[in-house]
Amino acid sequence: MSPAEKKPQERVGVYVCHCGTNIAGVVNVAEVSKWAADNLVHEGVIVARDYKFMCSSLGQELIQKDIKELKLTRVVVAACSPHLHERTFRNACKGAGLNPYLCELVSIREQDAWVHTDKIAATEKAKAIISGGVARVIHHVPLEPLHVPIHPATLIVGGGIAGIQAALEIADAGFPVYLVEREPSIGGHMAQFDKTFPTLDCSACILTPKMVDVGNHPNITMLTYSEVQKVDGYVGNFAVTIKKRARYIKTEDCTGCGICWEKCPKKVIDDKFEAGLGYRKAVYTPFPQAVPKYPVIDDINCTYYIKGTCKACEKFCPTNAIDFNQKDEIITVEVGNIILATGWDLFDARRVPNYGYGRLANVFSNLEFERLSNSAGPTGGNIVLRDGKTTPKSVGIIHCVGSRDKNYNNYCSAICCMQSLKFAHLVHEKTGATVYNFYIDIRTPAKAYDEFYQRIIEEGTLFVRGKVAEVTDAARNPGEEGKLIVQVEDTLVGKQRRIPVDMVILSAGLEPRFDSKAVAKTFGISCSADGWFIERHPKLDPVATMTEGVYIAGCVQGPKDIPASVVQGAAAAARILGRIQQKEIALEPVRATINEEQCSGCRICNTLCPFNAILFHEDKMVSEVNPALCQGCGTCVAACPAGAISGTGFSNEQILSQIDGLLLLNLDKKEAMA
Amino acid sequence: MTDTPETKPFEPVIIGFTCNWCSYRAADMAGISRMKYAPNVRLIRLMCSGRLDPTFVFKAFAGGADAVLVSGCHPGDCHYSTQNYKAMRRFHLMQRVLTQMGIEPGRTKLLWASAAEGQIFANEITKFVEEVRLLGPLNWNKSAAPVVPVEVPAEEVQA
Amino acid sequence: MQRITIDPITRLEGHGKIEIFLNEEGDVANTYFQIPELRGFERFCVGRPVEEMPLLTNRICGVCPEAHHMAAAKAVDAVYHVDIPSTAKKLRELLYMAFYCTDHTTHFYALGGPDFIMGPDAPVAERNILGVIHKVGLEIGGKVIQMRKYGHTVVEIIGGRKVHPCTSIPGGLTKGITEEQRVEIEKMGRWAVEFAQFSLKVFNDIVLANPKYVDLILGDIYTHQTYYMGLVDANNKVNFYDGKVRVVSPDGKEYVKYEPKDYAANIAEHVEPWTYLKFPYLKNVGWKGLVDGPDSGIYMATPLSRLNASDGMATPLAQAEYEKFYATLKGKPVHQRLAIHWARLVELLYAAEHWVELATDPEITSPNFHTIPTEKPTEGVGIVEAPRGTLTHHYWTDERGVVTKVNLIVGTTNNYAPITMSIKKAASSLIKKGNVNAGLLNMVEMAFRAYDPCFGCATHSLPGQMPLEVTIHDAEGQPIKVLRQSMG
Amino acid sequence: MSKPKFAMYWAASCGGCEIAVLNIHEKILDVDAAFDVVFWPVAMDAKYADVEKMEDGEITLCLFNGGMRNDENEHIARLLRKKSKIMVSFGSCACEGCIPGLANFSSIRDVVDTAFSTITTDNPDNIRPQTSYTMPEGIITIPTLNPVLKTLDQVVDVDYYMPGCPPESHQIAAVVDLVIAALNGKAELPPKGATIGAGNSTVCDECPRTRNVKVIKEFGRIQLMHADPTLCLLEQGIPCNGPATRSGCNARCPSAGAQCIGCYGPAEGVVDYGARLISAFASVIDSDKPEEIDRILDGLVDPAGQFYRFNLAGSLLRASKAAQKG
Repeated sequence: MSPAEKKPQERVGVYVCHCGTNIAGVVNVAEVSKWAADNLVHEGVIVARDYKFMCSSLGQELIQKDIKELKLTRVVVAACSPHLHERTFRNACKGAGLNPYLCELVSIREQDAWVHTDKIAATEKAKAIISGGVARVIHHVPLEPLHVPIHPATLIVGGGIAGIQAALEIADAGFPVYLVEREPSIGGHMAQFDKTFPTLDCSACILTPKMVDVGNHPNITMLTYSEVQKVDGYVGNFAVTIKKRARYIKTEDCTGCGICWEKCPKKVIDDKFEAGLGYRKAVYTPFPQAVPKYPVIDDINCTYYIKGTCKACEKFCPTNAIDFNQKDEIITVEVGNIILATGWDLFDARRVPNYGYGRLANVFSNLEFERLSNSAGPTGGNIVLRDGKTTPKSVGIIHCVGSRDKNYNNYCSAICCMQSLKFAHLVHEKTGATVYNFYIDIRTPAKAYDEFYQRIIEEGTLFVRGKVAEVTDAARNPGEEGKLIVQVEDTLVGKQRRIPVDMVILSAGLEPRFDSKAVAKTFGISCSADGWFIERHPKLDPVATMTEGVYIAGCVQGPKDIPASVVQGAAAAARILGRIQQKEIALEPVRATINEEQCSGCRICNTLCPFNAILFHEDKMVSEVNPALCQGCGTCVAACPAGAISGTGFSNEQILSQIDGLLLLNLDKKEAMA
Repeated sequence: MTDTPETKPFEPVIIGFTCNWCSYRAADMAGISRMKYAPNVRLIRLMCSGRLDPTFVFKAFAGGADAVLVSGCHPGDCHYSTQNYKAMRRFHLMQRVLTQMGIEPGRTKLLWASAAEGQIFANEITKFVEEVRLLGPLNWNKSAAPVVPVEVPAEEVQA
Repeated sequence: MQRITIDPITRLEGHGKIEIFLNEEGDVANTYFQIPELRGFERFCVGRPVEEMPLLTNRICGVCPEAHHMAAAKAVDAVYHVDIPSTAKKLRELLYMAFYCTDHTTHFYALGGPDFIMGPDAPVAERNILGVIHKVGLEIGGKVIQMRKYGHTVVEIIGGRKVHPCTSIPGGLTKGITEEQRVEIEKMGRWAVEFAQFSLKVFNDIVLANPKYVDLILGDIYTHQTYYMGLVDANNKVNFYDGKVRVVSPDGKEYVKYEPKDYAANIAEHVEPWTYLKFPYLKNVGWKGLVDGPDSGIYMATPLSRLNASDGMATPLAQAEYEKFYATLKGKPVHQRLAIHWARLVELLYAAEHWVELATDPEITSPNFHTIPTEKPTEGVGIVEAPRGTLTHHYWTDERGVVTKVNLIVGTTNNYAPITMSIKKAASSLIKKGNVNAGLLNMVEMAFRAYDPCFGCATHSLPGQMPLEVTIHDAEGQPIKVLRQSMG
Repeated sequence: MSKPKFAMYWAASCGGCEIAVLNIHEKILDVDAAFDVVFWPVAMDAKYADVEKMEDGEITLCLFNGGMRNDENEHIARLLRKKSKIMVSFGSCACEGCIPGLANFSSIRDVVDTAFSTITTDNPDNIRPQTSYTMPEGIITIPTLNPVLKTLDQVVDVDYYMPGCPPESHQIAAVVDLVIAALNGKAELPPKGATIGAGNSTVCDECPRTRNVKVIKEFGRIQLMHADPTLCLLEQGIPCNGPATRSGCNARCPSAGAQCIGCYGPAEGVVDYGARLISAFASVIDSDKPEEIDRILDGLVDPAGQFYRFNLAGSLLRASKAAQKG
């Protein structure tokens, strides 16, 4: 009961490219174009030419001349891959007044001439490929790109260095930014660090000014202690729902004087900023330079919320800025673009039991060490053992903890080598202890990095090449008593070694945020199997995603150091600024559409769209595709049991006809009809 | 259905469906690196393996193709997040139906190939062509096979 | 040798074809009645989930899909070894009674009726439903349409659809009925009883009151001494939906009574190379060719057979008619084929009475209409009485309940042999010395139509017109004479 | 002046279509009033000779039901096509092969062999029907079966399609009204090749059951559960063909608690009915793991039968030239 085959009378031109000898060397192009002219007449082919370089301006003019003089309504170019020159030939057609989408580029180079040696077979295949292209192009329809306006505001999620950089770039350019941060203060991991490699300048010193700029910037609305709950809309027109958690502080009145946390009787172990090494109060700011300056009351630990009494902070607050009745607040903001800079979580070294972290007191994580060595940290910058006083005489630093390890994460965390070298230096500098670096490979691939490595070697740090098998306190001889013994195979000398040290620092790797998959879903983007967000193109488009208007920057895209994160923050900002300047954006018109009359509302398609582009209207009992959200993958088109969904650019007619063409069934329709 | 005389060897005709982001680019990669493979496959570009409608495969077989290749991004790496999983589910069901229709499972192949895997793409095609060559032309007489073998044991006569 | 081709007679699966050969004397040498169609359900039901059989086998016949639906439903219950709730059984039977009323009505008024009401020698143009209506008055036409409507309405309420019901599944039904529906069904049932009585009165007044017709019925042309088959309940009363298959010999004695599952031990099907249809016969009597008598395994399965094979009807009014039937036709069994028409009306009354019984059963609206099967599916036989004869479905499945083998012995098929005999007998007794006239056609047609044939369970012709064309060929096979009856 | 001529014929079918036409009850009188019924085996004398004598196109409206099982079916189809102005492919058998089309899963030889080797068949010499057989009195013949059952439009050109097994009587009545109106210039006939007497959407459109998004974790068998009478059957795992089956029947089966088996065929413009269901069902299977997908699919014991129950003869694969050769 197939519908009567449509027999259009289009005027088709076929253009076969020699590509110098790239194609002509294997495919008999002259024969192919003659064949097309002779055998595809009934399909509407009125001219077929071959030319040395179709993509050259002369080649393009050849096509344009025919379009004008022969009144061509369709063009098929047989040359290289569409990924190379589709745009070229589409523009050529456009130039001659033919809708660019009425041009089909079929590949007889990458898919034929370059991969086959048998010239006859290759020539025959070229004919089939062109026949397919002709059969298909007849069913092409003129398409116009979709234009949507761009809202000038931008949402940036994550107030780490990448997010901060992006926010400042956009704000400085004069456009509004909403910066959402889950923690009470922006700053991210960088704020926890002591020194930064390879320059060893103080992390806080370079970060704080930027944080202050953000805090004071007229174009930036900071939404700290907040989380994005829902994202509706599409590129240019997102509506973002944000939950502002109650701080219990009237920010308009608070001066950030600090009396409240001075007076607060409740001490809480600070396992976030101080990595569990220090304490904070129940009312607190994460760190002195926090932006915004005003604190939050941690209602889990606050005595008032537990016992119903205390209110010390309220009593002593000079400006009555405490408000115990504050409630969470839900706000919605309109933005045109979104940058995700949600960063990373530290690999939990407890997962590697044989390294003893959490079991052996003097095994530290890299973040713990950053705090230890930070002059603003719990020990005032003194590198001491867990007891808080003893200075280690020997320290072992283990690289690649949880990274480059098929039991945990296969990838390299990128920063650990340089970080470990930095640790080695800091230990030396502050304690003069002997330092061992246990590494698999040392990777120093950036400006001034390897010089830093050489410097550390000169400082006398000892390097042992080999994956550490175990860290234990089980002494085998008196020399090992009271020490941590690092059991390792030194692959350079090829023997097992047991190295006793006082302190072990684990360079734990970087991991995607625990909730990265959920976040990806909220924003309709995809994450790789291990949880890092997927960029549009790994090389050529590292900050955009497959979802128009959603960008990624910093470690959310994969492990990287501070400079790289800053670069991505700036890059994402630049991309968005370009968009905002244009005021509107043209989207590829490859889209799915649902014929409402034919849709029965069976709801098969509803769950299939990863971009949430399909919505169901309960009232009319039909589904609808939002063209701006649709990415044109065509999955719903293929799935619709009623055949009610059609996909422009890759319609059933186009593909089914191309199949006929490739099988040369279109040469004689009467024959082909079953 | 191509009836090939005994004289020249049977050259299967295979229709291949590729996804715009991975396997089609893998084919480009194979070309750019001048890898050689059998000329029996004719490719169709879809935006995503998720666009693959079983109708396309049936159309190809009905039109005389001896085999059909379906290819897309590796599971987990779909350019559109998860659509290649839908392609996988369809492929599994489709193959069951084709078998009942009398078309050997060996005539359809599901191939995951990333944009970088030109070599894999080329090798798999050559391999597939040889496998199909062994199966021979699609033979409908032979393939009109019963879904469940009809056995008539004598003892069943007493109901 | 002369040859007479009756082609086409009315369409029976493609269309049936009668070949009559005359010898040199111009008398009938032999006749062949061919069935040219085969659809192959036994083959393509293999591989299907067994629960689909009531839906697939429906499509064997669009005139009596209800019969196939029921036989299949009972077979799939058996395959799963499941006892269905009594409500489900009663609902199925209720649907079936309504169907019987529709079907018997259609046949009597549109097909068989005209022969008597108008008379076998009435002009062809009048010998159809319209003629009947003119003769007995317009309101009867309305009643016939009303009866068909009511029947189909009940089929739709319980079976989900007017044609090809869809609600029977292994273990019962997919739905029950509401009290409102029950009330409506009962109302229609009571009307049906009156209609059935009215129909018997019509038969009484027009046929039995007319000696000419009675002679015709009792005449030898239409008589065969065969075995008779029918489904009976525990008391040997006629039952359409359930019970055992009982066969009586030409002398009226019980020859055998068997459980549905034992059908294969009792029935066999003879094959002839010149037709696509098989000839069922009593296995243990044997196939002796197309001849009647106690030594020939040929049996008949029709309304008359069911009456012959039973000891009476299960409802009072019908029982009375049953007794009158045998009293009038002097003894039991009745061998005269034309009596099938009368028997059909007795059954019509029974179906209508039972319809009311079931519609007023307290259980009928219970929500307990399905039992989930728990046993492993294996094999099962389902037998019901289709209006045109005993209908047998037999399925084998694998452990998933997927059909691996199917055997079907379809209603009318039972009567292939007797019909063939009747045709031959009618032809032989009417064609003498090569003298063929239009009367022959009516007579052959009547012999034929009495069975209400629905070959390969296709459908039968309406109304009253059996299209016949007879070409007489000479020895060289050149047509020398064409006789034809048409609506003119 | 003479009335327009009406014909109705059945090829390989069950007669349900005729019954459906009779079930338009009093409307049948309109047909009788508006048309001169010249050929309708179920209702009157049917002689091919009469039809052969007619002028080409003399029959105004021909409702043709039944599939092309043998050469005689095809012969009559061609004859009626020639003689008819409007040829309607009437009912599932003519449109897409219907249940008898399932025979196309096997070779015709297989079909005949099975029929003549059942356990009750007494066939010691393993006889098969002969299309031409010599009896002592002379040669008698029967038609030759086709290798595959074909749909009407695989044999002759068809003007309209009217789906359904059988078409619903209320739809038939509507079409009768339309044609009569058109003949009196009071209405427009749809374009050639159109499907008439049915909706443009699918059964779900008319189904009273409540629907949510589809996620299939398990396929079930209707007899092995007490299905919720108000919830979408497919969501309960019962393979219901409603989503892909053309609307127009008022969702009779789902309304009666049974799954849609697809007798109204594919929706407008669909090339292959089964492919639609394969794609739809598979797409919403709730797993990304090949082994688990296979386990879930094992719940569909007869996929091809499920998806091509009525449509096999009309399907891309079994309608292909290649298949019909075999």
